[in-house]
Amino acid sequence: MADARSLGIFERMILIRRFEEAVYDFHQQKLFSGHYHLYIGQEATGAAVMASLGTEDRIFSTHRNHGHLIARGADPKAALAEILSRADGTNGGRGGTFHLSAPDLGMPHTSALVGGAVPLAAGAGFAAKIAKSGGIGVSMFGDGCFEEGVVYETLNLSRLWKLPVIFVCENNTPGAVLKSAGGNNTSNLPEGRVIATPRALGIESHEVDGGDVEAVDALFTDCAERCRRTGEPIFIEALSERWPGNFYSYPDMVTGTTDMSMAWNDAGIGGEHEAWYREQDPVLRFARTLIAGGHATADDIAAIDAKATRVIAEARDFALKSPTPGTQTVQAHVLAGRV
Amino acid sequence: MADARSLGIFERMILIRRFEEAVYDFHQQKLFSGHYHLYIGQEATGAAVMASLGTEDRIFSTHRNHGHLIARGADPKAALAEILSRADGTNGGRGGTFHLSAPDLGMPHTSALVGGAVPLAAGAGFAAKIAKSGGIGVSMFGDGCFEEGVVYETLNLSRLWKLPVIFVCENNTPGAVLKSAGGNNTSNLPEGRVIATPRALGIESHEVDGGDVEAVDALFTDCAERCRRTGEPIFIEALSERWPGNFYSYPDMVTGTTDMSMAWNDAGIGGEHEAWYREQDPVLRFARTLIAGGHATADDIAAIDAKATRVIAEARDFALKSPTPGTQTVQAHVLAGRV
Amino acid sequence: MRTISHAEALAEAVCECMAEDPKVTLVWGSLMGVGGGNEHVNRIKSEFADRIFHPPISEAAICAIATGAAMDGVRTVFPIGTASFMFRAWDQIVHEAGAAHYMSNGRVTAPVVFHVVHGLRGGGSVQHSQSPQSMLWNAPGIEIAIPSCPADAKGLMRTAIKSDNPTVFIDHQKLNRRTGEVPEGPYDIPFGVADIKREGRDVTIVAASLQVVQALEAAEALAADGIEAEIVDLRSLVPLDEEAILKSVEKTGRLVVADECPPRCSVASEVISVVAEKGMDLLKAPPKRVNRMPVHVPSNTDLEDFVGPGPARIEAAARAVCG
Amino acid sequence: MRTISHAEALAEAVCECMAEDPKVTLVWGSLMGVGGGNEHVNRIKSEFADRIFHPPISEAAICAIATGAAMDGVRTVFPIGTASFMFRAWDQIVHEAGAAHYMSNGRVTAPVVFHVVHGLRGGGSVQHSQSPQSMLWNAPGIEIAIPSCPADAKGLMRTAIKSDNPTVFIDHQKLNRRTGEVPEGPYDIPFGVADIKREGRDVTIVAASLQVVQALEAAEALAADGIEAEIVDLRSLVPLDEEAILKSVEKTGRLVVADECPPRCSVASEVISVVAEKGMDLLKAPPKRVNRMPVHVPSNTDLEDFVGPGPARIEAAARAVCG
Ligand SMILES: Cc1ncc(C[n+]2csc(CCOP(=O)(O)OP(=O)(O)O)c2C)c(N)n1
Ligand SMILES: Cc1ncc(C[n+]2csc(CCOP(=O)(O)OP(=O)(O)O)c2C)c(N)n1
Ligand SMILES: [Mg+2]
Ligand SMILES: [Mg+2]
Repeated sequence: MADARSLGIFERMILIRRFEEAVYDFHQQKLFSGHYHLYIGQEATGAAVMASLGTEDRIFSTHRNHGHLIARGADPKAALAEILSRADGTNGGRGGTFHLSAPDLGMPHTSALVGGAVPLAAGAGFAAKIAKSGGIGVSMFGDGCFEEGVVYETLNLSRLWKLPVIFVCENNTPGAVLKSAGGNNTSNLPEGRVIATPRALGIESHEVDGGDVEAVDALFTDCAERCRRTGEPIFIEALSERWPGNFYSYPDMVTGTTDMSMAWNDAGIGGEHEAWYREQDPVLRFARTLIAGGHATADDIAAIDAKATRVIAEARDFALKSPTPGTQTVQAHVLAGRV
Repeated sequence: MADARSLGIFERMILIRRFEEAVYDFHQQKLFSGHYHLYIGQEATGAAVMASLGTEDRIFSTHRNHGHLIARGADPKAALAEILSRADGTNGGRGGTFHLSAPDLGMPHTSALVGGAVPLAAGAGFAAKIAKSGGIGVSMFGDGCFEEGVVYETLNLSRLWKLPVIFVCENNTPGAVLKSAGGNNTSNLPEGRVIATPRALGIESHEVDGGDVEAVDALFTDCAERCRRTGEPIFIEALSERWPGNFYSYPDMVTGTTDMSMAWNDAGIGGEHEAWYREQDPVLRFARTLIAGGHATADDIAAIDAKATRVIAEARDFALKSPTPGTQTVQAHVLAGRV
Repeated sequence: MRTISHAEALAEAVCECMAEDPKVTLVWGSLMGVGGGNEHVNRIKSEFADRIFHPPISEAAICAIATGAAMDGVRTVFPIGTASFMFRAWDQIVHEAGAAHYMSNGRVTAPVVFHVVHGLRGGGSVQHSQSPQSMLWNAPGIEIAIPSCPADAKGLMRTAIKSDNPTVFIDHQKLNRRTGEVPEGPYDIPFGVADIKREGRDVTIVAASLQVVQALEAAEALAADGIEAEIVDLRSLVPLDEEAILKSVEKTGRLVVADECPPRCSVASEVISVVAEKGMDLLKAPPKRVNRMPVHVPSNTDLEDFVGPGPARIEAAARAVCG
Repeated sequence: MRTISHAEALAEAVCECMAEDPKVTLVWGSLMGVGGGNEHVNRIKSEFADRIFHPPISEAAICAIATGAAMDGVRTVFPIGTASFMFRAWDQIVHEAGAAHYMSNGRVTAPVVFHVVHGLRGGGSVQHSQSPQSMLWNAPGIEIAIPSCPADAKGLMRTAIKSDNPTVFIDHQKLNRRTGEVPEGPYDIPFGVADIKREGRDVTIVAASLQVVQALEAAEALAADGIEAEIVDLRSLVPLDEEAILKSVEKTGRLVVADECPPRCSVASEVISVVAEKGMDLLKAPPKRVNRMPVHVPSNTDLEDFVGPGPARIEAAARAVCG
């Protein structure tokens, strides 16, 4: 893995982490209401997947979409403004945390309904097939989607119609990695693995440690190339250790604001979440890998983090300054071309 | 297999065949309109399955329900009257061919929507579990149901909640038996077998030649006993040769009115559908088995057929004489206990 | 002018649009019941084979896949078949297709056409006789076309395919084989423009789909007694031509709405409340709705005819508001 | 009288019914947002553990399984959660649960309760703010309960569970934590009986759910200017208490309907057309509906408040029909 590529991925990962810390802070300050979901703990998967995607590709995300947008290169300013549903937000303040999107970056629509975006991504593959654009559709979704029938239908259809789409199931079930040994690895599939269903439908299927950047990048690069070439769907189950702060509707920053120095100085590491800091946090984990592999020094990492922190600080100011959308336009865009 | 049991099953099979021939004739005479579906070619499965079910069990069927009702012991008079949507029909003339039901026989509701009845049958298992009735739910459904997500959801739920239900998928895809060797055995599942999906969900799954009465009876007897004992769901794929007259919306009696004597006198057998008469027609096939096994003589078979033919003739008269339901009651029973 | 069937007119519209625009695709179940033999069906099958997809029985996924493709400018026509089947995809149609444009603040469009066959078809029974138009009309972001004759069917289908919005195109089983004069060559009929199918001074009958045909029949009987009914064919519900409705009621002072949905929150409820809110003073008598009775549709065709709106009930309602 | 929250009243009703009838089961997502701590929730969890089922994210199958079980007399309460999710089960609710009794000619019943939380919740955005009541009301065979206060919530939930019909019980996110006086001990409130939440001579405001609370607020402001509004809380849509509506309109001669559904084919459309058909002569002025605007619900809460009905818009409409 070339330095530039791996450092690029790492930059996105730390940017996602700092972004999500800002989102959490905004919610604590009651700057936006309702439940919301953070991507902390899954940064390696999103950042590595996006590294192999081009402008002609389309990505569809879920209620846990923030990290996917940042990984794809969306402007944290507009993204954070959308978290606050402000006028300068990615959706003009109409979508909020559930629906961040970036049509200009090939992320046209984000569904907050479980399994809602999976067939839409297959549709992007359908469009690429018709337009012969060379692009592929990518669905980033959670393990819970395997409880929704429409996802099963979509897997079957993508195989039947030969749609160029890659289904990336981010399995963050508590203990997913351990359970992948064979037990129940999603809360509501009593037996087998979510991967058993796409396999049963004859879809090329892989599993990977979603916390291992290099593993995800290597697998996805290969899959993306094959998907473009053959036009056939591929399924990937990315198993990630669930971030201890990921609770059902409201996250809790139990692991605190990330201290990057833990990557090279473990003196302060301990307590209830020691395993998280030492082995599981994908950002710290990749930082250690980069240092160990001689791709970066502790100072390089610190500098990248400082830059990300600065970018997010600017984005916070931007979002907070952005006005609330005017009521006079609230009826616009219900139907295209009609007022 | 005891004589009484096998002869009982055969009686139901020939009764179904004569019933369906009458339905076809009624439609040819334009006595009822709209598309409809016959059970011809699948009699062995329905008749053998019902042989192991008791009063506490519940069976839910589909648009292809006629045979299931007759196999369960419904009165051909009321069933044929319902085909004509007459007042004395099983549903008082409100359901017609799509919705024949027999609540008094544990067949409360028949859905004509693909996959509609599969979760309802699981619900009967749910009720049996709550009421500790010792009964089980049985879903008789077609292979096309594996294209509907709700069926996948139901399989998962039945396993998750441990519901005593047996899913009997009657796979009548053209060439299903041949294709079961490994190829595509349902028109719209590109790979693998429908059985692969329940297996992926960890459900005990079996396949059987749906045209072989003894095989279906042996398997289902065993499964029903185990389902009652363990309360766990079981899946059975019954592969049957598709009757040549089974076309999408309107059947065609291409094989003519069944001539039972073909079971013991093959002199007249030939032509385009020779394979149907010699090997595939489950009624002729079981008649030959009974004779070969010494369970019945040709005369016994002829006598059973004569009786069935007489019963259906009476049912035809009954149905034709039954009045059309009065319009004054058409608004009744939209809501229970309200007029 | 040549005379062709409603279904043929639709096949012609779809064929023309596929020829005009290489991004128009068709999910091929049966094209609104047009058999082979039809030249347009044959042309679609031969010339556009690579843009036809055979559907498994997966309404939800197909509607959403077509929607996702639409976001990338691929316009898919998906004949779902019987309107009832559409309820399997209700979430995908209402929450994804219907919401994409608004949620993106106008940057994304979802030009997809869902074609369904609604209504009392003669033995469709409880689960194959659904009229989904009123439920759909309650959902923002979806255009609804609902023709009553072959000429309108063609022009509206062309508009539906070219529209940048998701459109639900609602046909009636009993219209499919009806024939009518259809102009040669391509033409579009804009949404939101009602058509006065019959002029009259005494009573306004607002209808759509098969109910227009039934209203015309009722109008003949009424005319025999000197009651001249004016028939407003809505042709599209979204957008709605409120002006045409109010203008006619202004002229006649009396209103009947014929609609195959059950009464509660129906198309008839909506039309009547529009008039009550915006034109109550125009009414010389209380308006009347003629809906399918508030029951499921029984399989018995005598009962089916009895519970449906229909010439006799429409006529009786018109007499009542005039008397 | 004791004061408890709307959610607690519901938990109490469910707990009582589970204690009274061993065939009442609960599919346990989160019980209408009642946390642990609550005595009834704890009792349900401990005493009736074998009748609680944890739901996977499979709305369609669960609704149908509960319906199938209901046909055998097992009464399941399934809190689906946000009303939007119900669209995943639209076919199963409308075509199976709602049709079973009619299709069987009255021999089969499907006593099941689907509980949903509708409406503008404060940041629910486009896909989590659905109000499905008008779409549901168009479907025959389903009872619809829609309370506005804790006392009604309890009595209506008990009736829903005991009803032999499928019932959709519609709550509002913003009602869940509101408190109110609730009588001790079990009591049922029959469906089809509206409640006059405020008497008044000048204008009738028909509402349900949170809109009753908003109407009461509007009424205070109106009273300050001597306009006395009468507030008719429908409490159930199926069956509908038409008599109460007409009686009030007869008294006031003026009508406003407040409803969180988008306008087209909404609850407001239905109420207005009932009055237009059966009581037009009672109206001294054209009626007015106050609906959620015909848009999706934006996540920005200022915009959300703006598009919703609400005290200000209800008040303005009342002044308009009175002025
Ligand atoms: C159709 C539907 N049902 C229920 C919900 C409520 N819901 C929101 S997130 C969620 C869990 C999703 O789990 P998973 O797909 O694994 O994603 P994760 O949150 O774990 O990343 C549920 C049930 C929903 N949004 N949509
Ligand atoms: C939800 C739904 N979609 C489509 C249909 C139309 N339809 C009726 S029968 C049928 C084929 C069903 O195939 P299968 O389940 O294998 O049953 P078979 O007719 O072969 O016995 C279809 C698509 C329907 N009834 N319901
Ligand atoms: Mg998950
Ligand atoms: Mg089949």
